[in-house]
Amino acid sequence: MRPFRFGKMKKASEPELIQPRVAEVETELENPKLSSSLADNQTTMQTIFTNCPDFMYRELKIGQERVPVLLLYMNGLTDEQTVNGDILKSLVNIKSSNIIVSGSNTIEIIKNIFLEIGNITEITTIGEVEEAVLTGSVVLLLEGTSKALKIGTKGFDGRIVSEPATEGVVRGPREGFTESLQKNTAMLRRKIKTPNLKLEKFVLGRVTKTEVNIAYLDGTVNSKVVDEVKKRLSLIDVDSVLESAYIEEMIEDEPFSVFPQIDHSEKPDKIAAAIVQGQVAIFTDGTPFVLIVPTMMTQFLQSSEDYYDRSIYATSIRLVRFVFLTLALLLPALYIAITTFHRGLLPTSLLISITAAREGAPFPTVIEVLTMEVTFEALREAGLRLPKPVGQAVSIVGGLVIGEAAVQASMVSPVTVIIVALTGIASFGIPSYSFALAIRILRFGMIALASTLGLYGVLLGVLVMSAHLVSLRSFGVPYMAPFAPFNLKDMKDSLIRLPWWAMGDRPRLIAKNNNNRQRQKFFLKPVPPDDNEK
Amino acid sequence: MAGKKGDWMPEKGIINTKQFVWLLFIMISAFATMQLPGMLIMQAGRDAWLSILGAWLLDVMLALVYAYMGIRFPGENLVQYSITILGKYLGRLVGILFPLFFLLVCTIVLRGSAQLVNIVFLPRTPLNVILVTSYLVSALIARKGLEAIARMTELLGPLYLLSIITLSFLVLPAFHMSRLLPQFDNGVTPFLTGAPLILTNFGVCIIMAMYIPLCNRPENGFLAKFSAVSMGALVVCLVTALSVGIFGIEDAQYMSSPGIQLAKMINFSNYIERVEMIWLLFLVGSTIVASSSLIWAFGQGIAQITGLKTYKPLIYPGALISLALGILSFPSSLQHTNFYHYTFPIVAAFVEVGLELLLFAVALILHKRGTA
Amino acid sequence: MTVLMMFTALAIGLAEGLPLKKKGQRRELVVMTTLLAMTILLAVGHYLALPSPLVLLERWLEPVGKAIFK
Amino acid sequence: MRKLVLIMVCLSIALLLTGCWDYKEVDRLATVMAIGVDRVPGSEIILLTVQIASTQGNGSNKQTGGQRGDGGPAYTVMNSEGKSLSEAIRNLGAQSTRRILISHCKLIVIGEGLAKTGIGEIVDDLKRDRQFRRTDRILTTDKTAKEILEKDIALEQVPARGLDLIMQNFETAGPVLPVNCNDFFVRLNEDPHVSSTPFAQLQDIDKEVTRQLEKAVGRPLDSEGKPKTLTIAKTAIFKDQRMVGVLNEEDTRAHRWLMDSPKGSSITLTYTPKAQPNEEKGEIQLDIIDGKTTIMPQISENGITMNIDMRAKVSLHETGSADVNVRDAQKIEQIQQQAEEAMKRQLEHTIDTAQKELKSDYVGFSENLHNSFPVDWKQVKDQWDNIFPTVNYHVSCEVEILNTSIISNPTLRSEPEE
Repeated sequence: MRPFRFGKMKKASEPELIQPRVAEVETELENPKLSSSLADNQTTMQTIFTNCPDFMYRELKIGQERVPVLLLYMNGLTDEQTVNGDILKSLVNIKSSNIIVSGSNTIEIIKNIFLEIGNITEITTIGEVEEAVLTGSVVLLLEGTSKALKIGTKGFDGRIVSEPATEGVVRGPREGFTESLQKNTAMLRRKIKTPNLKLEKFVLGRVTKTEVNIAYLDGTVNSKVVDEVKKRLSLIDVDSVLESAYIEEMIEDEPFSVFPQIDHSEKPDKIAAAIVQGQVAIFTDGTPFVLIVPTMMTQFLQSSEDYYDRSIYATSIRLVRFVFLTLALLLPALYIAITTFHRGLLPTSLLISITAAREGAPFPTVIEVLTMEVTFEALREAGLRLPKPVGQAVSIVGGLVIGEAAVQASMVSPVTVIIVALTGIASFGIPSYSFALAIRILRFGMIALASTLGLYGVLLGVLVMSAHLVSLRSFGVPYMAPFAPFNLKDMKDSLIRLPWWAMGDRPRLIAKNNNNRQRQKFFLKPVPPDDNEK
Repeated sequence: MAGKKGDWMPEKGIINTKQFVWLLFIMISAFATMQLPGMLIMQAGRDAWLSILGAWLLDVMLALVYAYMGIRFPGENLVQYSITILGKYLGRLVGILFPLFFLLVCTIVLRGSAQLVNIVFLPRTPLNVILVTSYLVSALIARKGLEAIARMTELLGPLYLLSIITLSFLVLPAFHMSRLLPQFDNGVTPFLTGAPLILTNFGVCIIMAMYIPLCNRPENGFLAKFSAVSMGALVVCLVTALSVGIFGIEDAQYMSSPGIQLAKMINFSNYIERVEMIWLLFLVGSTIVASSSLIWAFGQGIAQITGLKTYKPLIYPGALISLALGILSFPSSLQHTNFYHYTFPIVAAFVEVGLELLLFAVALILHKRGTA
Repeated sequence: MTVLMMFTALAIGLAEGLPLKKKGQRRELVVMTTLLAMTILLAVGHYLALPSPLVLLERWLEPVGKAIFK
Repeated sequence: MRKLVLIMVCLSIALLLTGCWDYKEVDRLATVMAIGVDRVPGSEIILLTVQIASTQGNGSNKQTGGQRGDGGPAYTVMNSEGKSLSEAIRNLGAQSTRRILISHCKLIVIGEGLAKTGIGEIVDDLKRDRQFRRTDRILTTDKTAKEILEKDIALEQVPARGLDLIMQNFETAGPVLPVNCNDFFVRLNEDPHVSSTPFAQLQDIDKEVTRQLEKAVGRPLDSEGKPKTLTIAKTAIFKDQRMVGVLNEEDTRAHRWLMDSPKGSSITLTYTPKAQPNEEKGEIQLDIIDGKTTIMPQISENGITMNIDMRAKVSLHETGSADVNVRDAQKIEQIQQQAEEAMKRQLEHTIDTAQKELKSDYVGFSENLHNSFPVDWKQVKDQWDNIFPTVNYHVSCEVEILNTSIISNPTLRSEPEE
C-alpha cells in the first residue's frame, strides 16, 4: 500500500523516514535466481504459466555439441517474423559455424556473435524471465548456465498513428499518440533530436507491469522537479496501472481538489513543447494520454493551436476563453442572483421582458435552472457514450424537446433555456476537458450559494475558490502563476501570447535557472529590409 | 511523502515585495473606504480630502519607525521584539496587545461590511447570517496561511484599485467643483482634527510589522508601506473628494457609506446604472480578505506569545471570538458607528503610535538589537 | 445565540483539538481551549446581560473621543 | 482535509436550515417606473401614485412579436395614502399582489399642493430608503401628480419612460434645466436653500390648434376627445422646502444659462436692421453651440456687485422672413449685437424676478460669493435673504456666430433692404 498522503503535516526534515522502494532489494527477496539446469528452469516456467495456452516454448539443440536451448515467448506479443526468421535462423546457423559453443561463456558467444538482433540483455532471475516474457520479449535459456538472454522482439499490432480525437486543430500537426509506449516515445524523439532528452523507465503495477517513462530535457528542466517526480512515482505500489489517470491521481499534490493539477495531452507537439520549456512528461504504456508536470492553471485554457495561429488572434481567443470560463462557472448563478435578489442590476426593459417571460412559470427559478442544468449534463453524457449516429439523434431530440417543447408547454421560461444553453456553449469553449469538468461541478455549488445569499453568496464562493486555487501547487509550482504570484515576464504566455520572436524566456517558475530560450541577446523580431542599406 | 510542501515553501521569504504592497493596500483601503469618508467629512468638512494628505504624511513617518524596527530586529515581528525589548513578562503583556488590537480591527471591519451588505444587498436576511458567513470565509482563507492571503490580495488589490478608479470616472459627470469649495472655510481646526482620525485608520497597517519577517526582502518594508499607503490615501481621497463634490458636505457626512452612495450615483449615459452592487462586491471581497489577514496576525501573535509551534489551530477560535464580539457588543449599527468614530481612534492611537514609540524608545535607550 | 455559539465552539474544539491531541501538542491544545473558553465566557456573559469588553472599553474611552472628535 | 469537510457540512446545514430570506421570484414583483406624491389639502395625509410596468400580454404568449396582442395598457397605476411616503408605500402592499420594487423608478413627480405646503418629510424618506436613487429625476407639476402619471405619452408604452426620455433630452439640449434628486437635495441643503425642478403642465394644445384651424378653414374639424398634452417647459423654484414660484419659459431659459451653461439652448430675437430702427424684419433664431457663464462677485464700499459674463458661440438656425445678407460681415455684427442685447435683457429680467418677485437666490449668487469671498460670506450669510434683493449686478454678453447652418443666405428674397 502506498502511504496515505497526509504527509504535509510532517516536518521537512523527515523525508528519509519513507524509503523509496529499491527494485533490487525486492526482486532478491521474491525472485529466486535461475537454476543452471535447463530442465529445472523449464519446469519452473511451466508451473508459473500453467493454463496459459499462449505461452510458447521451443526447444532446440545448437552447435556441434547439441547444447539444449529453450526459447520462451508469448504468442502474439512477439513479432513472429523475428522469432522465426532471425532468432531461430541464427541459432541454427551456430551448427555450421566453426566456433565451438560450449562451457560457461556459451551465452556470451551466442549473444555477441550469433544473434542478429539488436536488443539483447542478460537476465538472471525467474522474475525477470517472467517479466520479459510477459512484456513481449523472447527469453533464451541455455543448459548449464544460470544466465538467460532477453531478446527484444516486441511486436504488437497497435493502432496506427491517427489524428487525436480529443484535441482537434485547424493548423498544426495531426498525429496523435497511440497506445504503444515505444511508438509514442519515438514520436517524441522525432521532434526533439538531442541526447539531452532523457527518458527514464519505471514499471508500475504488480499485475499489469505497465511501463511508464518520464521524459525531460536535461539542462532545461528544474532538477528538483525531476527528483520529485521520480520520488512520487517510486512510491506507487498498486496492482494495476491501466491509464495515466491512475498515476495522475496518485502523484498530484492535493488529492481532494476538484481542479486537475496535472495536464495531459495526446498530441506529440504539445508534449514536445512542454518538455522544451522545462516540464516533465510522463508516458504510460497502453494509453495515448501523456501527463505533463508541473502544471499551471493557464495551461488548461491554452490549446496547442494558440502557438500556430497569429499571436494577435491567439491572444484574443485566449481572452475569450477567460470570458467563457467565467460564464461557464458563474452564468446560471448570476442569473439566479440577479433576477431573484438584485433586480436593480438589470436594464429596466430587460427586467420587464424577463418578468413577462416568467409569467405563469410553475417552478422557482432555482429549480428551473437546476433541472435544466442536470438535463443538459445528462444529454451531454448520453451523447458522449452512445454510438456516434445515435448520439446525434440524442442531441437533436434533446434540443427539440427541451428547448422548444418545454417552453411551449410553459414548463420552463425561455430565458432559463437561453442561460443554460449559453453556459453549455461556454463550457465547451474551455479547451481542457478535465478542467471543464471541475468548472461544471463548481457551477452547481455556485447556484446553491446564489440562491441563498444572492451575489454576496457568489462572492463568497468565488473567494473560497480562489483561496483554494492560490494555495494549490503542482510539483512546487504555484497553480495560479503567473497571476498570483504575479510575474510580468511569464505573463507573455498566459492571458496573452506574444509572438514567438518575443518569447525569449521560458517560464521562470518551471525552468527556474535555465530559462533562456533564444541564444541571441537581441530580439528575433523580423525587420523589413532597410532602404538605407542599399 | 512527508515534508513535500516543506521542500518548496520555506517559512521565510514567502511573500515578495509586490505582495507586501498589495496586502497593505487591501488592508488600508478596505478599512478606510467603507465608513470612514462619512465620519471624516463630518469631522473636517470640505477639508476632508486634505486631511487625508496630512494623515498620509504622518503615517509615512510612522512607517519609518516600523520599518526601522523591522530591520533592527531582523526576523522578528512586533510581538517577538516586544518580548526581546521588554523582557519575558512585561514584553508578553505589551506584546499581547497587538494581536488583540488586530482582532478588534477585524471585528469592526467585518461588522461594518456585514451591515453594509445587510442594508444595501440583503435587507431581509438576518445580519448574523451575513456575519457568520463572512467570518467563515475569512477564517478559511486565514487558515491557508499568509502565502495564500498574499496571493489573494495580489489578485484582488489591482481589481479593487481599478474598480475605484472606474467608479470615479463614471461619477465624474455629477461632480461639481463648487461644492468642494471653499477650502479652509472654518480655519485649519477641521483639517487638524481630521488628520488623526484618518491616521488611526491608516495605522492599521502596523500589521506590516507582522509581515516584514516573512518578506523575502525585509529591507523593502518601508518602500512597500509607502507605496501601499500612497495608493490607499489616493483611493480614500478620491472617494472623499467625490462625495463632497457630489453630495455636498451636508448630506455626505451622515451617509453610512459614501462609497456606496457614489456607486449609486453612477448613471453613465443612462445605460450603465444601478451598478453599486458590483462595486460593493469588490469592497466586501476586499474586507473579507483584509480581515483574514487580521485573523492570521492574531493567530500568529498569540502563538508566538505562548510559544506554540503552529498558529493554525488558533485561527478558528480567534475568528469565533471576533464573531462573538461583533455580534454581542453592538446591538445596532448606530452603536457600531459610534464605537468606530469615538472609541476606536483612541485605542488605535494608543496601540499604533503609543506602544510602538515606547518600544522604539526603550530599544534605543537600552541598546537592544535583534540577534539574528 | 448563546447556545449556537457554544455549539460552534465545541465543534471547532473537536475539529482542531483531536488532531492536536493525536500529535501530542499539549501546549497548542491548551491555548486553543482557552480561546474557545473565552468565546463561551463572552456568550454566557451576554446571556447574563453583562457588558462585553468592547462596551466596557467604550464606556471608558468614548468621553475622550467625544472631546476630540465632533 | 477532514476539517474542511466538517466545516463544509456545517455550512451547508446552516444554509439549508435557514433558507433564503431575500429570494423573490421576478414575476412576484411589481416594477415601479415612477412615483407621484400629492398631499390632501389641509391635512398631513400623503397620496401616493405609482406607475407600474405591466407585463400582461407582453410576454412569452406573444408569438407574433411586435404589436401587443390584447391591447391592454403596458402600465398600471396604483394609489395609496399614508402619513408619510414610506407608510404610503407600505400601504400599497394592501392592494398589490406583488412586492413593490422601487429600484427601477426613475422619476418622482411632486404635485403642486404638496410642493406648496412643504416637501421636507418626503425628502428625508427619499434619502433614507435604500431603493430610491439620487439619480432619479424630479419633476413638479401644476396639477396633481396622479394626473401626470395617468397620462399616456405619445410613442411610448410606459409614460414614465417617456417623461424620463424628455428629461434625458434636456440634459444635452433644451431650455429647461433637468434636475435629479441629488442636485435638488444638495441645493436645498446648501446655503441659499433654493432649488429648482422642471415643471410639467397638461395643456390642451390640440384643442387650441384645432380651434385655430377651424377658424382658418371655416368649417368644423373632427376633434373630439383628443387628450391633453403633457409639456415640460417651465421651472418650479423651491425655497426652504416649499415651492415659491414658477418661472415662465423665457426665465426658465435664462435660469439654465445662469445655473448650468447656455450650451444647447437657443436665442430667438426680433431682428431690426440698423437703418430702419422701427421696422421689424422678423424672427431670427440662433442655436447656442457652446457657451459659458461666469459670475464674478465683487465687493466694494457700496455693497456687493455681481459681474455676470456670458459668452455664447451660436449657429444661425433660422432667419425667418428677415431678409439678411449673412455674408455681409456688418450684418453679422448687427445680429450678434442684437442677440447680445436680447440675452442681456433676458438675464436681467430673470434676475429681477429672483430679486423682487420670488426673493430667492436661484441664480447662483451666493454660491459664487461663498467660493470667492469665504470670509465676507460668513458675515452676510445669516441675512442673505435680506441682502440678496439689494445686490447689484452687471450683465455682459458676448455672442459669436460660428456658422449659418447648411446654407448661407436665405434663398427666398424679398425686396432689398437698403
